[in-house]
Amino acid sequence: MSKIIIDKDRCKGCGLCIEVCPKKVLFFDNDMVNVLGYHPVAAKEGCIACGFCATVCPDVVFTIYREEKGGK
Amino acid sequence: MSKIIIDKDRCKGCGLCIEVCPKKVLFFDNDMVNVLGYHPVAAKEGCIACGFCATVCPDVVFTIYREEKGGK
Amino acid sequence: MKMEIIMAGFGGQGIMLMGEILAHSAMLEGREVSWIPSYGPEMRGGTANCMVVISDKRIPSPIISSPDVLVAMNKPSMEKFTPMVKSGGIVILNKALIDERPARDDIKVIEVDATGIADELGNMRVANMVALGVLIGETGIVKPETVIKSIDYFLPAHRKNMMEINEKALKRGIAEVQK
Amino acid sequence: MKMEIIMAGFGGQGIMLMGEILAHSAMLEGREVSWIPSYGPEMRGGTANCMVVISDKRIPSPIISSPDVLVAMNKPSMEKFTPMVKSGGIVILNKALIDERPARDDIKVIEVDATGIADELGNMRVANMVALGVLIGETGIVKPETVIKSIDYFLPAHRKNMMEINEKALKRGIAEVQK
Amino acid sequence: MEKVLMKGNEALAEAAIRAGCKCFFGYPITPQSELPAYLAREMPKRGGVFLQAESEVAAINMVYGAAGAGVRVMTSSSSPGISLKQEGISYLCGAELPCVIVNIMRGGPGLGDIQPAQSDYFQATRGGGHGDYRTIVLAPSSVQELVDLVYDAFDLADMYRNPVLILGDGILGQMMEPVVFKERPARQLPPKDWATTGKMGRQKPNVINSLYLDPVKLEEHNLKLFKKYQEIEAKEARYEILNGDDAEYFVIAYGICARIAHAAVEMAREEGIKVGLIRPITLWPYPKKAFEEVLPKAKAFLTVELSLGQMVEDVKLSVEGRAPVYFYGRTGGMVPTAEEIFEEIKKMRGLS
Amino acid sequence: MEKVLMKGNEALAEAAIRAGCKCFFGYPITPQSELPAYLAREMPKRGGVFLQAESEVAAINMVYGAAGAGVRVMTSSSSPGISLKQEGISYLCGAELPCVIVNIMRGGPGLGDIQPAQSDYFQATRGGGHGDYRTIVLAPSSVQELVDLVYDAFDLADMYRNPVLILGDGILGQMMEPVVFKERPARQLPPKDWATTGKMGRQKPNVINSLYLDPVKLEEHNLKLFKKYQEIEAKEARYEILNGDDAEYFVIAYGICARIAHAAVEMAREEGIKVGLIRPITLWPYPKKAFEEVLPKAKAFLTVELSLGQMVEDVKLSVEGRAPVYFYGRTGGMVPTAEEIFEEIKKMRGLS
Amino acid sequence: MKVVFERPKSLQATKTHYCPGCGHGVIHRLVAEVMDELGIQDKTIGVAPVGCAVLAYNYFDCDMQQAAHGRAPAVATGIKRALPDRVVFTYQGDGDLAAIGTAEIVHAAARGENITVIFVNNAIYGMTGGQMAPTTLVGQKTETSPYGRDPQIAGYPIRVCEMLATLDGPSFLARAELTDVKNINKTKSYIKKAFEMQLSGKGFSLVEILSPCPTNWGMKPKDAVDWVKNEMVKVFPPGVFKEPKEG
Amino acid sequence: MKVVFERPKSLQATKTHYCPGCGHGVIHRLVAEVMDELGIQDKTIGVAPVGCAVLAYNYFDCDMQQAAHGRAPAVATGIKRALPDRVVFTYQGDGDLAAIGTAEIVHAAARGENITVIFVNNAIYGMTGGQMAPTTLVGQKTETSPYGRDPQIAGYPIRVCEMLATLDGPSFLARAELTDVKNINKTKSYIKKAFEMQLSGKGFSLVEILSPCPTNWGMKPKDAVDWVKNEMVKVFPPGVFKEPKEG
Ligand SMILES: Cc1ncc(C[n+]2csc(CCOP(=O)(O)OP(=O)(O)O)c2C)c(N)n1
Ligand SMILES: Cc1ncc(C[n+]2csc(CCOP(=O)(O)OP(=O)(O)O)c2C)c(N)n1
Ligand code: SF4
Ligand code: SF4
Ligand code: SF4
Ligand code: SF4
Ligand code: SF4
Ligand code: SF4
Ligand SMILES: [Mg+2]
Ligand SMILES: [Mg+2]
Repeated sequence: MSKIIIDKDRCKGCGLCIEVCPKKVLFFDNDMVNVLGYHPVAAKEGCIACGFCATVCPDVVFTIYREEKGGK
Repeated sequence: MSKIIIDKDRCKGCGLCIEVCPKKVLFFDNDMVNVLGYHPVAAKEGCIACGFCATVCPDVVFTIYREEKGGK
Repeated sequence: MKMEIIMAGFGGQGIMLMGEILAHSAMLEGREVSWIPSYGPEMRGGTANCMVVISDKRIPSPIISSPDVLVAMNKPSMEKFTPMVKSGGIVILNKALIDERPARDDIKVIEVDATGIADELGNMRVANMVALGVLIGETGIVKPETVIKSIDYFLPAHRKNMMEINEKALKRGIAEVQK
Repeated sequence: MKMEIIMAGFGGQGIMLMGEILAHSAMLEGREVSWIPSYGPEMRGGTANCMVVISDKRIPSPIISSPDVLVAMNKPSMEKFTPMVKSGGIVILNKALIDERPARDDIKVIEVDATGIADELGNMRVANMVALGVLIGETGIVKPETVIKSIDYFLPAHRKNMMEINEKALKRGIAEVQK
Repeated sequence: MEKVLMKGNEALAEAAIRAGCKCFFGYPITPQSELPAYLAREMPKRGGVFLQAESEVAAINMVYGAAGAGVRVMTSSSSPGISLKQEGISYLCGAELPCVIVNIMRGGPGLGDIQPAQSDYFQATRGGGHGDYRTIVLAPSSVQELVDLVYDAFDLADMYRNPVLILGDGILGQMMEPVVFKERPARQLPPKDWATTGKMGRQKPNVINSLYLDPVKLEEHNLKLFKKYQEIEAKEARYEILNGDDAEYFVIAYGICARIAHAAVEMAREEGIKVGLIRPITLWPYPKKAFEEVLPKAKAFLTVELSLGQMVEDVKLSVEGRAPVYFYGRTGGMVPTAEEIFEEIKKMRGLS
Repeated sequence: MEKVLMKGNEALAEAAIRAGCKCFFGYPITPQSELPAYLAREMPKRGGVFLQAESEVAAINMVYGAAGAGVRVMTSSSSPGISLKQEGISYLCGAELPCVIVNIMRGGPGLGDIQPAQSDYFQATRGGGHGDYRTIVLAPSSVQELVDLVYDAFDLADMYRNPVLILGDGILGQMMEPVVFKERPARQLPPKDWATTGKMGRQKPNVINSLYLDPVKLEEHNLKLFKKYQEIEAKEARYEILNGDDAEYFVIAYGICARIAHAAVEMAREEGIKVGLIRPITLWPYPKKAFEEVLPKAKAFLTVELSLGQMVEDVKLSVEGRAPVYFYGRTGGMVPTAEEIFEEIKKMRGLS
Repeated sequence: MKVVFERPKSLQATKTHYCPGCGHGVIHRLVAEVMDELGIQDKTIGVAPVGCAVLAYNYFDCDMQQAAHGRAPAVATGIKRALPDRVVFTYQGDGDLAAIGTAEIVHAAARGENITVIFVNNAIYGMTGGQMAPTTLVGQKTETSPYGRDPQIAGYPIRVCEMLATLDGPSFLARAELTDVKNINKTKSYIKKAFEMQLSGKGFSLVEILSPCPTNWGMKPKDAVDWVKNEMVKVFPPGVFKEPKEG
Repeated sequence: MKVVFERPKSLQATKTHYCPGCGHGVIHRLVAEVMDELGIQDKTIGVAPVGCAVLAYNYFDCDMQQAAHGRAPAVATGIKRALPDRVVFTYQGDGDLAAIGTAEIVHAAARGENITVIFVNNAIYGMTGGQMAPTTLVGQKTETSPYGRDPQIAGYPIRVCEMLATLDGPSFLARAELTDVKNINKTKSYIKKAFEMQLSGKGFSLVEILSPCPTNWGMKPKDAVDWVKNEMVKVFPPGVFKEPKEG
């Protein structure tokens, strides 16, 4: 299980995260315009918490958690 | 036969020419002080017009001629 | 005759060009004109506005403190500039992006769905021409033919295909106030 | 009491140091002093001179237009500065390098073979101390003991072996005017 | 002649090309960017040189080289960049090289902002660089005047072998007004026989230089420059007076500020206040004569600047205590409204 | 206390170390070379930093960094080098950073020569850089005063968070006079809690900056600076008046020139001319008060400078037409004699 | 739950003014992450340039100085000499570092000044609206090379890492590309290495980062990233250009 | 009789102000000889630096400009752009070129500016009385490194040829030593090559010459020459660093 939090008001709609997501769970929420005037990114189910989106995002929009299993 | 002309008033007495002369014909004329206040260089007999002195002299003190022999 | 106009909106709405076209048309009709841009303190994004003065005489100051006409293409612009409009002046609002009306009753407010009309014509970017149409339709400050000449003047060679839609947008704007 | 002294010669003759030592001695004896150097327009070579003022009171200007005393260590210096010397003033000449006498009769001219004496003592470079000896011998402006202290002050540690010859030169200079 | 609607920065660039400017060297800075961008497009097409230098320091020294080579040359920048050029400007003056330097001023000090300002007046008129020198400083207040003064700038530079500064601000640079590029009769200018173009058969080499190791020579050189400056002061001061006939109060302002002041003066006259406007066109030489003209009737002066008070010193030096001199300024990129100035005019009347 | 005979440049360097200067950044130039050479020898021994920068531009920006880090820091140069520092000085003022800048002036403009001059007065007092700013300018006229003012310079800089300029010339830098390094009671100075030293547990980061993109903010900042400048003007102007009691004529001169003028004044008094001397010690703030003191009796003023007339403007701005102001100057490294100035004093008396 | 990603503590929560898809945002985050990981936030002083990153002083949560255009290395030198036990870094664009600031960066490097330089190479002057930079590629169109950079007139791009690698002062010089996850991670590892050099007193370190400027290149963010990958790396090969010998 | 040696025509008869044994005198003569041999005296414009060679404008018999300290390459650029068919050279010292003028030389080189640079490296600031230069050797004592240049404080010498060789602009870069007859002749051949590059429009050329400064090194002229040969060449290896590929 993982959790991805999107700080929508920081998103500038560059779309880099959408490109990079291996699970293709990210998309533009065209129903919403954020304070910066962009359609921000939103996530469908299926995120594996790989962190790729956060790595490429220039605007620190994501916070990502993963359920810790077992010892590690 | 060769001819070497020394423009004594330009000489600053650095001695570089004396060092380099293969024939050791150059020396400081200690009897004379030139307009710049130095003992200028003078030449004894025996110059072979190799031009070394002129090459190393920083003050363009020398003019050197060589007798042209034959064709060349 | 002297008319002072402020045009304002988001960067990207073609505010500057709208002002340039108006100033240019007025110049073609023999008037003195001036146009100054102002970009907010932000380097990019944010609001953009320009000031156009049209006069029969030498224009002392190109800077406007009380405009005769305001064209507000979005809400922040309306809020910022409406209080400055001269009593008896005109405010043209882009209804599509402004959900309020200014709280003054000493001015004439014209609402027009510039963005909507432009969208309808096939390109949201010509909303500025719709608004300009309203302005000239309402004030008669320059002739439509002259404005069309000016649009042509400003359109770069590789954009001449945009001529028609711009002309249409302008005429729709004029029609809005003459209907 | 106020005495204005110009010292001049070739670069390399120790002109600056001579002036510094004099100024320093006078300071040690409780006087106000100033010393200013001047290097000709040439960056190197050429003439060098310095101006020393010694006074009982605050010194208004360290710049001298009419010296009481001139020490000229070579001919160009004599030619340049002699005309400036006050009437009744003193000119000390390094006879070894100056083959003329100044054409003024309102000043006292002291000729001394400073370079020759220095050479005799074993180092031409102490000609400056010979000349300084003449100056203090003639004017009594500072005591010889003080000058010796000052020489010591200025000699860097690795040159202390030069102390003796400098002292000798100074004394020979004093003797020259007291003989 | 055709009227075109142009931005100040672009009109300036076009005028420079028409005035025969062959080389432009500059370094990017806001708010003058339209000027180099225009020249980057036009110069290659019209046989001129546009070169973006690695810095303002390099740019001004490229100007030195090209000016020394005898061609008409220009550079432009904005406040911080102009500060960096000060050594170069001092050299240009010392070596008597003609060139045109544009400063589209912005708010300072330091990085400040990119909004219009007039706070480089001291730097421009007093010499921000070292030594006794002067640059001619022109202060247009409309796009048309900008264009006209560009021609004059190149001519004055060549006539006096001296750098000419055009002092504008962000508004002037970016505003659009109609302009006409008038053809101008060629001026009679001295030949550039001093330029280093290669000896090309000339007997003696030409040398461009500001070093005089002998202070006697350097003083002579300075006195020669000084004489030139006096001649410029006598001949080249320019100004415009509005309502000079009857005004008892005067606003003094230049550049864009003069435009706003003009509007304020009109407001004041509508209320019957006898106020006029002195608009210096040359900031150096400062048009002291304008003050002599109006002083017999003038009761007070109000200097208005986009600064905390710089030109006001020249006003005081011109008035010499013969009438009170007031000051009103906005700074850091803020621009006064005509209403604000009108209020100050009323205050001045109240006080005098 | 021990008296030592020292060159001005070296005494300045020693005084800086004693005043707690921790860092020196400079670039070689004549005639101030003894100053960095002294610090290159002494700083490493006494726990300070001596660093030769790659240029004057780099040096002034190193000063910015170190001043922002909260230490006492100094740089020195001579005229052309100071011109290159103008952008940096404007930044230092904008960011309100305390530091000491030494200018041992030489003849200009351009490369000029290496002889003494005072022709950077405008640059120093009017701001050679861009924007509305001021630097405090101190003008010592003896080696002892040089030393004493170095302590003051660092204190004033810290007190007002502003650069302080020490303006000297080749003579002052190279002349030797006896000096005493007096121990000074520690001044109460504001803590440097604004310095960027690393947050070290502090909540908010400290920021050194001169950028205010919003002109409203930049104007506020400028007005804050302006208030500070007004406070400095009110409190810190310094001068010396000689013969203030009875003089009817005044010579105004600073630095080395004041020394020569002093000699000339003594000559004139010997001939019974009632002449005095005003010696500004701060050039900015300019000691206008000195003029108010003497104006009731003063018949005329003579400004003497090693320039073609720069400080004379401040004299005129102080006198405001209430008495004639004359000028005598030598330039390009030439220095007037006391006799020359004496002649000018006689002329002044003749004219007034 | 384990945190996979969150805003580093050395980065302020403020929104940035950067354009959508601009590389500056990513680089800011990487630097802040490194500060966090090395635990140096409290003793670090950063130097902001003049360029799009001028407001970096609002974004990093450490003490900051804003330097004059191109002079960040000199400013950093002043700070580091005054406070040798603090960590000092500059953050500079290609106009700032490789044009007006050439002398300052070369000499900071030659001195082996113990500072870290983050060098953002986007082949353009971003802040002033897209003029040619010293790193602009041959043929690239900009505001001041409207017909494409012509080497006959405007010369060739400068390779900063290669140039500085000829000096003895630098301890670590590397070039990275901000193109994909792998390379972003590599960029971060270089940045970390660079700061570690400073912490161990080895002298000057610099990381050059090829970074997209979608706005002034007139490209979509994704296309800009591709342009870095396809065009810029040809002229500016990524890699390590200098590092201390082991042992 | 055949002339073996005489003063080149492009050199004025004026005596120079250089110290005894100073390398500047030799280098002046070599440049003048090359001007004569290439027949370009009449179309050449030289740029004098600020440094001991500042008065070069009195010595070369061609048109000359005196540039501000370090800015000779910018001045030369201005001249060359204004008059592209003339020959333009700068003559610069190591303080002038490698310290204050770093940006100007790097960018003239990067632009491939079609000028020739004569770079006199004497590891010291001659004119101002012997301060440390960017090329001062580690351990070398100068006025501003009185205890010997300490790399921990003052960094390492800059190798200009190596640094500029990383750029695409230069056509010819070489370093020579002014030590003996052979090397003086080689120096001249490099200078000639450099001017030929310019004449054939190949772009930027520079010859660095290791040159003695007996005065500020505090050595006899002969010892100074030996110091060049024994110490300087170790740090600054002579040779050609860049030349056009044949064909
Ligand atoms: C002295 C000076 N010159 C010029 C400028 C204008 N200027 C601001 S940012 C900049 C260049 C920005 O480009 P770069 O360094 O590449 O940073 P980027 O914006 O691309 O990140 C310039 C030239 C200035 N502020 N100061
Ligand atoms: C702007 C500026 N800074 C400093 C100086 C002082 N200065 C004159 S020559 C020189 C350096 C000379 O050294 P170099 O270039 O190596 O030439 P050299 O004398 O050794 O031949 C310096 C720093 C100056 N004239 N102008
Ligand atoms: S963490 Fe990975 S899987 Fe989840 S949204 Fe981001 S890129 Fe997609
Ligand atoms: S990368 Fe970040 S800013 Fe860009 S679209 Fe995704 S969440 Fe938004
Ligand atoms: S030409 Fe040769 S042989 Fe003759 S003096 Fe000179 S070095 Fe000696
Ligand atoms: S090399 Fe020249 S200057 Fe030196 S001693 Fe010989 S002749 Fe004289
Ligand atoms: S202009 Fe370019 S570098 Fe600047 S913020 Fe926008 S994308 Fe980034
Ligand atoms: S100081 Fe050195 S470089 Fe200068 S002239 Fe003398 S020997 Fe030559
Ligand atoms: Mg960039
Ligand atoms: Mg050198």
